[in-house]
Amino acid sequence: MINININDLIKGWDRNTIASKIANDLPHSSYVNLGIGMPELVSQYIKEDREIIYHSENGLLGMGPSPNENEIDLDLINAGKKPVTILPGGSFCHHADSFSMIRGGHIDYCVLGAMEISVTGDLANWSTGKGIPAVGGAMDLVAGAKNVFVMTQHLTKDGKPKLVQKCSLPLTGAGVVSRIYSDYAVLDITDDGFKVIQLNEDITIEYLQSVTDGNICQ
Amino acid sequence: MINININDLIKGWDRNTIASKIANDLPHSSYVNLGIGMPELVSQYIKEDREIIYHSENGLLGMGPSPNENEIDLDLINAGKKPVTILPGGSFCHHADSFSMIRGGHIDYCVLGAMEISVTGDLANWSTGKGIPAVGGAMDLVAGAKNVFVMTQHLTKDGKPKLVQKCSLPLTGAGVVSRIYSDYAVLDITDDGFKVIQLNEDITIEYLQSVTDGNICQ
Amino acid sequence: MQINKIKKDMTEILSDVFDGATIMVGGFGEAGSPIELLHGLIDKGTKDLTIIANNSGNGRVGLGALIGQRQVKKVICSFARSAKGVTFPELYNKGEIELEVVPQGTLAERIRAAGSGIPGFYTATGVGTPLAEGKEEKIFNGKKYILEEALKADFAFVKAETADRYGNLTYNKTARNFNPIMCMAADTSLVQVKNILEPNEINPEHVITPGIFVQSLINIENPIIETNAIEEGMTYP
Amino acid sequence: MQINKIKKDMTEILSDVFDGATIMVGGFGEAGSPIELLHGLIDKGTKDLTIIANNSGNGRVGLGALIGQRQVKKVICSFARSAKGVTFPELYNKGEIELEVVPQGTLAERIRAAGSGIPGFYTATGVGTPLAEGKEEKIFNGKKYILEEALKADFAFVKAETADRYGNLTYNKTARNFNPIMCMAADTSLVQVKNILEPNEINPEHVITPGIFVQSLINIENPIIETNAIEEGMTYP
Repeated sequence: MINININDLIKGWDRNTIASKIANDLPHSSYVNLGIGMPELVSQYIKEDREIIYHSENGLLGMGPSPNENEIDLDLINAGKKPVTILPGGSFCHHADSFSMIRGGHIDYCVLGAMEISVTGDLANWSTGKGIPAVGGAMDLVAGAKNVFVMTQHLTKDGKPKLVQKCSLPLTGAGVVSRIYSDYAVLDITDDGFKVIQLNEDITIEYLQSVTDGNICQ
Repeated sequence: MINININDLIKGWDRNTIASKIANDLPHSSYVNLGIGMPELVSQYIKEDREIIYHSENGLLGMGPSPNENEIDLDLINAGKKPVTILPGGSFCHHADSFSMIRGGHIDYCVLGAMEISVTGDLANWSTGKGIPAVGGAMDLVAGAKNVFVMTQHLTKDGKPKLVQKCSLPLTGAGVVSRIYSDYAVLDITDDGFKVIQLNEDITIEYLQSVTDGNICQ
Repeated sequence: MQINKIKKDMTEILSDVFDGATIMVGGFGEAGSPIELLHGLIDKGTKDLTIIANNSGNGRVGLGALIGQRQVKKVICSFARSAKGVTFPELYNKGEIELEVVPQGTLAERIRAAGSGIPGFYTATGVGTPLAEGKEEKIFNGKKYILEEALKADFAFVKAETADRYGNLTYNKTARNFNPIMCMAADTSLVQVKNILEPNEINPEHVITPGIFVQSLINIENPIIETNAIEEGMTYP
Repeated sequence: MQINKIKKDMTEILSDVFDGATIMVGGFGEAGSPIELLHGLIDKGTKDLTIIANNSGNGRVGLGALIGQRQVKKVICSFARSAKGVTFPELYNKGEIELEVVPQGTLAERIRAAGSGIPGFYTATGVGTPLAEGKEEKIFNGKKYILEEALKADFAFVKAETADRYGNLTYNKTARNFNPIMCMAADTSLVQVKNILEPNEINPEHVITPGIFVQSLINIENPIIETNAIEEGMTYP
């Protein structure tokens, strides 16, 4: 069991840097669903050479940024139930149609947070096993989106690896994650383990392996 | 095998009379799908004490009568591909939604023609077993509509009973017919056989039985 | 005689709702939630209800209030852990209300299936997770799917933006959400609507819920805005 | 860079269509049938096609013409016996074209299922008939249903009324029919559209096919009207 003293941890990329890396990897003209919380940052780092269309699972395609205070419409919200806007070329649909977009493989990328990701791409991000169970649309997104990106800290707040040999928490989906963007590295799920695509400039492969409970490969 | 000399046949109700009997049995506020051909007549006999809404399976709810020559729009057609109109309160939908109305049990009545109807309510009306097989929406309608009415001549053109112990032609649906309106009688499908609801004033029960290949009851 | 699905008051529109009924409640959070119909049900005192909705209510308004009045024995939803949820967590933590968790897309599709005469369908959502336990599996093209069954209801409580007397509906923005499919899946759909128009005033190309899926309407011109009501400390009754 | 799905000509929009492809063709009879796209395919000479459509073409125009050119090896449809059908019956009676008959509602639902990530579903349609032969049966609540599988395609050929550069579509009256669900079910949807508008000119409440389901557009301002073309004796090419 890996357990790091959190005071010894190397400081990795901040969340804005991670968001900009993800933004860079979303191609022009792609349809993207950004999970509530940290993934929402990604939309702020899209370069001008591309146009991305955001899907919100509550029946909104072409989601825009937060409204000004005086433009808030409580009938126009995102999946996190926060007021948003709609861009020209956007559209509304009902929930079955919205999840047809997801389940039917029409969403090119979804970006989600994680509690644990296994070396085979299993994702746990909906339940700690305690409290009121609440899944929302997470299971549909990971089962349906063409590419499932995870945006996460490499370690939990108490210094435990989130990248693990086998998830201990209830799964959101099995073998669903394509790529992980952590504060330490960008990693793909491969047959040989977590494959490093980009490593944080301040850490070594050996260090990355020491804070990861599962094989790191290059 | 019953085989009647067609010259000996008693002349029953004409098709307009049959249509008016069906029209009388459609309650106010019901949603109705009228099959192509003879059943289309029914809409002309609806009394003023009721409003009926017509569904056409090609995505039209609230279908109105044929247009005048100068109002024809080839993008506004019925299931028989003939130009029609739409009434105030009507709406358009796509094919999956239109058949959700049918399959989901939202159509109160459909009225269809028949080649054969069995004593257990099996219906054959889509294929003689010869030529190019073509089913259209008939199987969906009989499986989905709350009440399936058949409007038919009691006998085929060559004097064979259409109401039979067992259908010889390929089925459209098994046990689906609720009521038959023929030129000789109105009959319900019951566990005891074809139950006479109304008998043509010119014929006797004995005569009706003699031209029906299946038990007639009262 | 003309078709007219508009009811004169809350008593009339709720007259057939019975104890023990299964009721779908439209809305995603507060957007599209039929608060006045739910308050009508509190006034009526209908009990032992099973509620199918995406969420489990906020504050002590609308669905939150109905649950707080202990009129609900079970909630079937995707997300019962709202930031402003009060009454559901109270009862749930005491073991006094049942919860069935359904992934949001599976919930939507099960509802749509019920309205479309599809008793069951296969989905990859949930495969390999605790929510797949006890469900039939089937392989299509080498990939594993689970069988999900249609989810029906006795009633749907729905909020719409405009309607005509035939029950044709349009919605406002993301307040559409579950409302159209719940109209399809319930034996009887009861709709509170802000504006009632003449039938020829709704373009037939723009109808979202065709009247065939709607049984009764009530005009609620200025519905309660949940966020504001909760901020103002409103509780119902 | 802005998203722009509008192609400059028929050659460009059809560039990826390959021999042996499965193509969904929108329309119910002539309403909503993408005649110009089909004629483009005749010009291109693509062959060994499987066509999924409601009908099998009229006269020697559009789908009727494509079949007449022997570019189609199989048709999957609900009704291949049109009054004005010429080319399909000719080839069918000679055993030179395959036919798979699917009930119209099952056809629509199989297409919608493919677009919605549902590999299979149960329906009562067809139970006890020759079209249920060989299909898995299952009982739900004491009633028998058969399993129907999703119907996918490489391409959808679709006709719409208005579009914007994102591929958002609206249709005209009953020309809507199979077009929206075919856009969902095909890997690549190619749309011929009468009017191209600016993105802010289509009300987001009125979009029927959201752009996510559309890959390419071509502007055909004055499409051939099949009935008139047949009356005038038109044949293509």
